[in-house]
Amino acid sequence: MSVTAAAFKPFTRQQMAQRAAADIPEGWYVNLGIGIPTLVADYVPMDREVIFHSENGVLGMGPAPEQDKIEPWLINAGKQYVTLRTGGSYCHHADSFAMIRGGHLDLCVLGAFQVADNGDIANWATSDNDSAPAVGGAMDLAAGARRLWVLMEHTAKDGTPKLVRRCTYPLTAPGAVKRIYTNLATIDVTERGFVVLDIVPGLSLADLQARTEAKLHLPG
Amino acid sequence: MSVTAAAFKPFTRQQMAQRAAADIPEGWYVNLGIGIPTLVADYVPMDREVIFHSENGVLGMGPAPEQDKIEPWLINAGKQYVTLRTGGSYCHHADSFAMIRGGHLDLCVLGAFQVADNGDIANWATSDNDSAPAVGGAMDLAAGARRLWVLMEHTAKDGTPKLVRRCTYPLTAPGAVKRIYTNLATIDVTERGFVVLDIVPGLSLADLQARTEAKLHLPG
Amino acid sequence: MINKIVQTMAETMSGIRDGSVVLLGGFGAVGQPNALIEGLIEQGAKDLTVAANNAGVGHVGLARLMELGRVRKIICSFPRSSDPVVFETLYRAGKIELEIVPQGTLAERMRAAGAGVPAFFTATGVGTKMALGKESRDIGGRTYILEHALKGDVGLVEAWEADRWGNLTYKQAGRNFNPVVAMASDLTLVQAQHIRELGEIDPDHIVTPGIFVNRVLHVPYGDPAGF
Amino acid sequence: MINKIVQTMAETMSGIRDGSVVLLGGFGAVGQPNALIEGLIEQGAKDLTVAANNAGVGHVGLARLMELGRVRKIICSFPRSSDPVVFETLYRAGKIELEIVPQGTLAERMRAAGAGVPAFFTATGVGTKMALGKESRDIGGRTYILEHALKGDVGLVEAWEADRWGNLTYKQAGRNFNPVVAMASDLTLVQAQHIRELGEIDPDHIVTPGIFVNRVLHVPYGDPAGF
Repeated sequence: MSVTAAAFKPFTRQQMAQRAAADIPEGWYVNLGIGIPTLVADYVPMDREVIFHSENGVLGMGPAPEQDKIEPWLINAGKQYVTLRTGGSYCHHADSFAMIRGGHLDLCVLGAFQVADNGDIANWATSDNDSAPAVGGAMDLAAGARRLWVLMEHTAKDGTPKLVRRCTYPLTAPGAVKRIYTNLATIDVTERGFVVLDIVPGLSLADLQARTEAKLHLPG
Repeated sequence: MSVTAAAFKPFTRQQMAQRAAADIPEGWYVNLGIGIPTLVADYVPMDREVIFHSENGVLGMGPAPEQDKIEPWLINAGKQYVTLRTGGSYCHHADSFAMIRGGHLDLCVLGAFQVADNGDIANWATSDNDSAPAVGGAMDLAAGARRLWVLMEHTAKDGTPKLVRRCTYPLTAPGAVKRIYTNLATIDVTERGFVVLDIVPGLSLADLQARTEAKLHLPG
Repeated sequence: MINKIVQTMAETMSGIRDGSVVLLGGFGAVGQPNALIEGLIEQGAKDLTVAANNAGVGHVGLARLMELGRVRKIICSFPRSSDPVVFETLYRAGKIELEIVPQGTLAERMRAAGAGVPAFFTATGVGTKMALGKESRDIGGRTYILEHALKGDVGLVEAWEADRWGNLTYKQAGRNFNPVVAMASDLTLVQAQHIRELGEIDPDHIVTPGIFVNRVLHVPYGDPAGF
Repeated sequence: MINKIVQTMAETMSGIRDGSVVLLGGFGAVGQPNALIEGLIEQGAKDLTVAANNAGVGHVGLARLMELGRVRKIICSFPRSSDPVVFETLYRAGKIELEIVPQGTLAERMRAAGAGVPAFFTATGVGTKMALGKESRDIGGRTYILEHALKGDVGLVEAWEADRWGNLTYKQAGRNFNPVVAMASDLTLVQAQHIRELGEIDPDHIVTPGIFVNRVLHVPYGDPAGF
């Protein structure tokens, strides 16, 4: 890989989350996957009312509580203590997943191992031989939400591209991803394939392409 | 029909309801169909706790209210004002029918036009050409309750038998009825067919058979 | 700030198109969104398919909508109400289609639409006219038929309490079909007896969360008017 | 007088047979019927199939039941908990079967069992390994797979409040799988933090009505112990 190593500073996880948060309008119902996606909530100001959903029957989730205000019965799907915003509500698991599977969530943001330029996502197992892969609610979310965005590093730790022509890991859902926020770029998944919306300052499109297995397009 | 017209007095509707009520043990969850079956509740003493269910999301229904104590929001499936017993609860229609269809009711008591000795019941339409037959919850109840009892007159007004070899009216459910309480007898539906448990005093088995299309058996 | 509470009937009804599938909450006179049905009559959408437990009473509400020739098809479990004159007249004249659905199947088909289940098997109706033309299958030694989800373009709901996020509660038997209508409909319109401040309804007691609700109109009409 | 409240764990657990399918409520440490799981360990039934969201933590509760060799098969969405040592050891040694089910499909399969739906179509898992061996079908232009109801012989539930008819409420996120476990199980056993007089729980606020409950044991253990 002969990449022109231009001077650029990849987005931090916080910046990635901030970037995604900026694209979420008031009034959306949003589920944030475990890991980096969870950070997105920190960058939606409380006066822009976005209603966060957690698989375990919590709708209208607020930020983590202060240490002395923990509610022991109030956790999210990542099993962290959370709060409930004024206007929030509780329901049981089948009702909670009815919200997901019935197409009532405007958006789900997940992490991923791979995303293909046809929108396929692989985020639950890294091998067909994984002894006991843990899927949780990822397949429900990927298949059920009206929009699926992915928040992830642009490449794996060893530099292997994660934006691929075809996923080699077991799929979470086919053709589901609409947008990807990475530490290097924001990319839409369209009928033409990957379309680059913006790139981290200092990185050229060619540089980005070198770190991406599938072909990148420009808008228009 | 050469019937020995012995001296006998058919059970009144109240007596039929009382006879059925006597067979309902404490703790059963019971749905009573519109019409004569509704009377059954009047003969279950309040200290024998039987929990009556109504399709419109009322569990633990009590007797009709006194005129000055009507709750305008509390009706049963027959659209009569009812009360809620201490311990009763409300739910929505899908949850209410989950109780019925999921096999959680110990008993449903329905009226019928015809019952066949294989347990088939016809209680919603009297002709295949009925322009706009009204089925309501009858098919759900007949298919879903653990036991289906029928409470009806032994014959139609013109003397036509209602306990038949095969139903000629459109079915509500096949093979569902377990017991029939009529104004003349109590009859179990078994693998052998109709088995007579008791007959109104003064009427012989031969007399009862003459009013019944399908063959009647004695227990044992 | 999210505010699903609207101030006028015209705003509540805006955007309902001809040819819509409209789901109605209510059972008997209890929990019926009567004001919204009047609003729909006023609004003018036609060629409607209406799903409700009954097919209208007298010459008001749903019956009036049918009488005006605005309903192409009705899906219900019990077309015979205490006074079904409009429906029966139209039906005999071949001017309205009827789909009879067992009451529990009707509720479950709506719930399925809301939960992303396009079709499910049920024992209700097996061996009857309801099974005609439907796929049937033996599962675990019993026979079932396949029923399909019933999705609404528009859902009309009556609630007891509502807040600006669209969270709802219901009163007693007023709950009935309303929560499943709310979850099954793309555009869920609510008439609520009481408007509450956000947070006033206990989060453990909210029956329909606002995610299933689009617009709320305050209609404090009092008790149901009888049957 | 109906009284589903029992006084001893032995009475609560009586009649659970070897080979039973056991459904567990709870998500994380919240709403987990820990006392009942201990009771099941004590009771002795073996060759169990257990359905739960996770496959046990450390060496207590469900993990302990597995460690004792009493679990033939586990059905769950997320076998990897914070400390899944027992499950992973048994699984690698081929001593336990695993069926991975997406979390929403797991909840919906239980709800279906409770509602008399033996099988339903869903989009979750289409185009993935979860679809292998399952019937798939296009309905309305989208592909779905067929999933089957998951019925419990026994269901273990944790509730916040209970009364002698078995009516239940839950606290906050403690609701989770508990209501669907209750409705899906032939024998539903409940541990409740608080026992209320009949009528003390508002009829509009009862989440699981007693029709889905067989026995209630008072276990006022306080707050969940963390994860």
